[in-house]
Amino acid sequence: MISQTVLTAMLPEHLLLLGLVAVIALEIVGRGERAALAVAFACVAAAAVAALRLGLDGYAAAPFTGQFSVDASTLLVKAMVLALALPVLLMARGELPDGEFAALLLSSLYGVCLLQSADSFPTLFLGLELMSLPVYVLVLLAYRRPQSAEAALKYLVLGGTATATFLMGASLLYGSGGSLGIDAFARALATNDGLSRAAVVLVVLAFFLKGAIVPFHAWAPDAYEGASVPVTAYMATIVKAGVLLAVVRLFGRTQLATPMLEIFATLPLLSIVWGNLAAMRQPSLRRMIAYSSIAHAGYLFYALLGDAAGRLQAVAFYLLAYGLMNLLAFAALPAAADDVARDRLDNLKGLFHRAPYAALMLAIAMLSLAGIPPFPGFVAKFLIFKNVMAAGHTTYAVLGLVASYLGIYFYLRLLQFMFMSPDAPNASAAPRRRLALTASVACLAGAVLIAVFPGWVIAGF
Amino acid sequence: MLTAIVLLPLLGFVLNGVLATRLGGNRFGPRFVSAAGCGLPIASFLLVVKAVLELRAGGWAPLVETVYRWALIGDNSFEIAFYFDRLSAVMALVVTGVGSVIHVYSIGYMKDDEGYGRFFAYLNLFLFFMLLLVLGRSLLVLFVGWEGVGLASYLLIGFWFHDLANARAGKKAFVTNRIGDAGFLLGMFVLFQAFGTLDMDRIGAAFAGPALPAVSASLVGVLLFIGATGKSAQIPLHVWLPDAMAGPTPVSALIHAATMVTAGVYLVARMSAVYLHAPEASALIAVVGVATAFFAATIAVVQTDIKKVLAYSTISQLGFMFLALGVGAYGVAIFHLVTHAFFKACLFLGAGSVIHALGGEQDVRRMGGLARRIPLTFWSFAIATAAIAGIPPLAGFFSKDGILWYAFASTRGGSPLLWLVAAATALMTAFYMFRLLWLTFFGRSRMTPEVEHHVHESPSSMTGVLLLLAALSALGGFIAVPHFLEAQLPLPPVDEHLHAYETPLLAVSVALALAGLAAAAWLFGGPAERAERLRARFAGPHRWLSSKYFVDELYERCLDKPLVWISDRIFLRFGDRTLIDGTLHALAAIARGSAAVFGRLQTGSLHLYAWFVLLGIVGALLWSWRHV
Amino acid sequence: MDRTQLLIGVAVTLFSLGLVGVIVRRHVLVMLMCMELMLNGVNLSLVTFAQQTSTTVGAVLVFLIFVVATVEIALAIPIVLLLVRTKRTLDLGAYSELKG
Amino acid sequence: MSDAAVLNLILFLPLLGTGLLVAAPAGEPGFVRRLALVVMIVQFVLAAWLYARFDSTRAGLQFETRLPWIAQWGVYYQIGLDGYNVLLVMLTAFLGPLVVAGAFTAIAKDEKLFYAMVFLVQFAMLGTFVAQDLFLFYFFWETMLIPMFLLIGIWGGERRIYATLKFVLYTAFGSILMLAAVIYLVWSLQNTTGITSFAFSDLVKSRLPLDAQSLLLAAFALSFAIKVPMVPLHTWLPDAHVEAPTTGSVILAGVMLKMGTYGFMKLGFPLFPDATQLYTPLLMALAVLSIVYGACLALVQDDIKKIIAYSSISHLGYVMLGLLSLDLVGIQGAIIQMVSHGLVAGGLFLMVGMIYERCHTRELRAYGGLARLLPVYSVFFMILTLASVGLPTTSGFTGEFLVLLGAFRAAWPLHTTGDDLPLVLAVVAVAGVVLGALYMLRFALAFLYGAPRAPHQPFADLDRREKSILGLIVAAVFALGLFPDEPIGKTELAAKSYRQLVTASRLPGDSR
Repeated sequence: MISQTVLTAMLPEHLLLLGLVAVIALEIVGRGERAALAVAFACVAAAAVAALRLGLDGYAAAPFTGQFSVDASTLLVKAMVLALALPVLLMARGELPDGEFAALLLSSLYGVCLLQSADSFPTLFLGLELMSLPVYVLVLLAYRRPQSAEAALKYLVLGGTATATFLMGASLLYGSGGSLGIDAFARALATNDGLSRAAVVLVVLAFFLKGAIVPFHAWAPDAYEGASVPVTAYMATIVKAGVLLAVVRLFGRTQLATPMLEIFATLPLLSIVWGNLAAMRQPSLRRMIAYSSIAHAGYLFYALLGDAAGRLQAVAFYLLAYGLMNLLAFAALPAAADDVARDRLDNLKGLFHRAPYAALMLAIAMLSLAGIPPFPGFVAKFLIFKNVMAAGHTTYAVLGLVASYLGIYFYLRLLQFMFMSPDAPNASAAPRRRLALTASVACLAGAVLIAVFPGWVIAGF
Repeated sequence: MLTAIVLLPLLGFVLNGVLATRLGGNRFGPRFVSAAGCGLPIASFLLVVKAVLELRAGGWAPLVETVYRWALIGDNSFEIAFYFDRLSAVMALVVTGVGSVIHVYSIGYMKDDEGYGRFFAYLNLFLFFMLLLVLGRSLLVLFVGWEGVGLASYLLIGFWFHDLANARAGKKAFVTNRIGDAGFLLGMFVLFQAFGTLDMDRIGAAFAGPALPAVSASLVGVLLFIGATGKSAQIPLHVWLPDAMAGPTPVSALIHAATMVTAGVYLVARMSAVYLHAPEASALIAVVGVATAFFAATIAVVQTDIKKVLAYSTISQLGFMFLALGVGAYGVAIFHLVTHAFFKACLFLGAGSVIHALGGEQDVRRMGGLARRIPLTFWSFAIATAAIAGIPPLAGFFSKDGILWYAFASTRGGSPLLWLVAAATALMTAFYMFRLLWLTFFGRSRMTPEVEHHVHESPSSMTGVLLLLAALSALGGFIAVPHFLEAQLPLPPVDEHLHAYETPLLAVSVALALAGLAAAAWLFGGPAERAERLRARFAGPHRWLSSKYFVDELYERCLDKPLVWISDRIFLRFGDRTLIDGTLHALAAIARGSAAVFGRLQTGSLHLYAWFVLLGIVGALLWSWRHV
Repeated sequence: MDRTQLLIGVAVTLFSLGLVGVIVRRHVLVMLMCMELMLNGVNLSLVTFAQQTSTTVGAVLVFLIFVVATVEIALAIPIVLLLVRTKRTLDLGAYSELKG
Repeated sequence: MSDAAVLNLILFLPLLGTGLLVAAPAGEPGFVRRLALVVMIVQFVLAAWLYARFDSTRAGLQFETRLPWIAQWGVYYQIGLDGYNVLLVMLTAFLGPLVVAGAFTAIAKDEKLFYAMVFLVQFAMLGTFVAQDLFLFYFFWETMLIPMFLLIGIWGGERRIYATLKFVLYTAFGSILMLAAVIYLVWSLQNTTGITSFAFSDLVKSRLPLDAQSLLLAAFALSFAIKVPMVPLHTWLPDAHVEAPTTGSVILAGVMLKMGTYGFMKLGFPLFPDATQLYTPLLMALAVLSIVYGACLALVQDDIKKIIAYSSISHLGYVMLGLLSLDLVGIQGAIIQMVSHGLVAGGLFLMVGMIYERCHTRELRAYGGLARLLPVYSVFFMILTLASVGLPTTSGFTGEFLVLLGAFRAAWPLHTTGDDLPLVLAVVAVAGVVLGALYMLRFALAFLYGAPRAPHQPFADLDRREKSILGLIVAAVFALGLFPDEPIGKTELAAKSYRQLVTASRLPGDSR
């Protein structure tokens, strides 16, 4: 009954694949323009529902032993990630209606899903690349200005470096342990000969690079700014989610100890500070979000200091809150003359009087990202630092919190622009974009849900 | 009934305050105001009389009347209760009696003032608080009245507030009193933490009891006395009273002569049980009292504003009362309080009548020869003057003589030295009062013609009051207040071998009074240049006296200025702006700066980014190998 | 055993060379080659270990890497072409409009 | 409907109101105003009803609601009234309608948003008071910031951005450390007792070594002291007050500053008794410093709003002094003083707003002789001034007198045993009374007296709306001054439990 298991266990992946095929077919017959996004949306939704359904049933199986396995939590995580992809698709309607976008997004999502179930380094590697390679293209896709190409190149080169580093680490693990199973990593963490140390460090740093942790963050601002809004949203939320969840899976039940502990404490802390401060003087929303995402990557990696038990919970919940809020922000961002003008912060001045709804959405998103109650970002942050402190790293927790304080200002700055500044000179009432609106409403609904019943959501993971 | 006594004036305040001011849109005219404003005080005076009769019927056993519980905290209960015994009876009679007649006087005096209703509202408010003060059973109630009368006087001094000087005088009075009140509060606190109650009868009983309570009576005494110095304008807090003359004259008469300023005397007398165990505090009181009496008198000698002269004489007379308190002659002090209330009220109202007649003129150098023009005022004024100077058998003679005698002979700290200073003061008192009388009423007129021709006697509502008070100041001495109070405030023992001096001293004091009279008559009755020559001879001292020993200037320079300077320079400029906000702004600047640095590191060059990566990798590897 | 160590040494050297090359070379194409160089270093070490531990899984991974490497280049070249079309140069230094 | 339900209703009514506002038709300011006012009035009526039903003889929580919220962390939605918060809830509900009514003519732009923000602040403040679960408390505590940020930032004066950012960043810094402390506290409770709970009732069982207590107290105290504010953490207050719209100032002075003192009373001191004992001299010194410092600064201000702002610092210094005295009288005085200051300062700010609407300046120099121009206004102003000075028969006296009495009574025994500091501080605080009279009367003198002088004449005296607002406040002021027995009775047990909690040592070692 292997095939049966394969079908059920990989149902979400299959659905994505189906969508991919369908979209390409549509492209071939030249209907991509019209139907591609709809088909993609349907498939992703279906995949998400499937994953959720299976996850809630507590389904667990290993169709390819040692390579690929699913259980309730991985399925739920997949469901979450896929659900987060839906608003992106809605947003894209206005800007990237064509089939390429849908196709690339689907394959990238496939990679993300694969990452969640990877049991061996080859699978992990496949997942990573399946996730990243399409994104390089996506960055380029909205080729509205030369900067896109530059962004894509930077992303690609550094991404490639990350891949290489990751593989180098993997190969060293292979050498020291003789296996490429994912548990080899945990074992290497425990042993402390130079080789496995090097292996572990290289693998971890590769993830730092993908997750944009200082000092490996430099590509993020440029790439985010160069990409078009939906793509930025995708990178900031789902790609980041994929990376982080993979790391959590990689570490499994192992507790951090010296020297890894310090690496996982200092570099994320550094990127929290760096991101929060550098975001203060950014003229463009996407760039600001990029830096804020660097800071948030810091919080997320911080979560690994916590107890193994609570990690997935903390990271997943944080990603959910953070993703929803980022998507909300991008979805609510009103359209403008061109892609550059669109996210100039100056053009947001006095937005409340032009588009109160958009302004309020953005405000909520920003405050939540700042981690201020009553918005979900607060509970998420609370959960992470609670775990860190419970693991006994009081000092790190306090430092992290203080560093997070630095972030408040630049989020409030946006509110100040939108509510307290006179109207921007060349501001015009933006045309309503129904799908984007739907997307923002959906995100808001989700946010409210996890704000009111955080306990219920946390219990899920 | 006691409650009714207190509340009637309050009712008047509410009626007048709400209905007869712009607050209520001037619903009621002057007639209503006068009726309510005077009727209610008189009513409460009658009630007081009734209460006194009850008191006597009850064999002088104190009446206690609890109104309600203000607060109950833990096992400490703060109650609003009234207490009526001989002492408060005397005080209440004076307050309501003199108060009522002054209300009546005001009808004529304030007739055509736009703030007529407001004025009576304030007067009634004052009366309410004053009665609270004298009838209160616990120090708490007393303090409420104490602060309340301060408020009333603040409002009345600044009654004509369009002239900022008046309002400023009011503020000065309030703040100066507050300084005293701080001492008062501390005194209360000491007593409270010792006895757990503020009821004065209980505290008194505790001190009278066999076992002395474990609290320094002297400390309490001194602290309470600080409060008294504020209210009763004793050195060093006397500065507010002369300025308080900015208020309408009836106010000066009622509040700043007859009643409020004597609250300190009442307080000390009321707490006599404490002072009996506090010889040091008593000595202090005696010294401060006599010193105040003396210095105030010296100042009064050269003042030219008719009300200022009276103001300083008030301070001086209060000094006499405190002298009496200091040597343990509480009854005598109260006696002088009563007589002083009579003649000083009479003097002020007389002065008011003069000012009224002269259309607002207050400078005695532009008066004179008024005796014939306004005879009733003159006669009443003259009688009161004689009374305060201590000419027998007028009221002042008895009370002042009693004070002098106990200052000399009391075994509770009396001493010839005290007597000497007091006697000198008595002499000066006689002198400056008769000087005032002469300058105002005798000699040839120094008035400007236009003032001259509209001089007129005041309406009967005023003169009637004057005559009544004149009569009281003439005969008030025969009310044996000390004797009446002896049961409650026994007079201090006098050591035997001094008894011989009693009659000679009496003669001396009479002689002094007459000497003062003679001197004044000789100096101001005759040609003007006599006084001029004298002033020229003692130009230096005269400057000191006429500018009140520069005390105001001293306070200005040593208290006000430094306080403002510190607040502005140290606290505001340095503390707030430089130190605290400066630090914060610096931190903000650091954040902004580092943000700029990070921005500059993001050059956009892929090479640099790759450098970061290499750096990170190498660093991390080295770190991890350090622990191999 | 020293043969293995030698090979690993070579592999690590290749990798490091590649990394340093990415950093120092200004020419885009050369830089891309350096990336490939890093991957080749990885491949070498993988096959070495596979042969040493006599397991095949490493060799499998090598094939995956070949594929991915190709895709990367396949993506990189058009990007470079775009850049060259606008910038008319292959010098990386010119591609730094996104900054701050 | 059960009482607990009523309490929930009171709490969530503002949120409901916000919803109604969003639904309300645009471009009908009149309707929006009336809606806001009605909601607030209903809330007050309900609050008064609960207040009447509050049983002062019962210790502990009343009208309690307890529902699991984040079960796995032991976070509960737990609210209720007790002696600690009953008066403050009442105060908040009382000021609510007045604040709204006071804003009718002052606010011209974005009225919907404005009243929505007022509602949210009201919601957060009430929540902070009634919350009985630390997580919930912190939740509301922080929520308060945002609407306030917008209130000051959108409707404020010309330097409003600076002021509002200063306010938020100041406060947020305190809160972030408090958050750390909260997490640590709960976690250590879990370690020592095995209970995972945020409930106050459980947290006061925690036993911590002295150094841990000190650090946690420092974190909590920082956050609370910024809110109070205590010197030297006060510099946000003058700016915030000056730039805020009248409504903002009233909310700030009326209720929000009490958050700090309430926090100290409900959490800061009871949670860490030993550390509190240890640092009482320091805190007391700071309290007295605040009294004097605030008074002195109020003495040299030319901006009428700043005068009141600094006077608030001084008055809340008394509250802190009373709380730290640990004497029943002092504690009760502190509670009364909180309410009193809420009424008096709130009223004064409302009056400043009223004059500002007429003359458009806050420069003290621009005014004079208002007693002649605005007699009715001046009467109310005088009454509130005297209440602020602490004249007997006003609420200010009740608070100040009891606080000083308590502080002194607590200090005296120490003095006899050789520790003079508390006594000295108490005496200085008493002397502060003089300064209080000094600056307030200076203000009144320049403001009301002298030759009539004010820009934009002529203007009308108070209208009926303004009269009734101030009338209510003044009535409350006198009620609290003349008949404080009833409210004091309501808080008696709370004051006792507070004293008991703070005086009982809870180091890990010792028994009980």
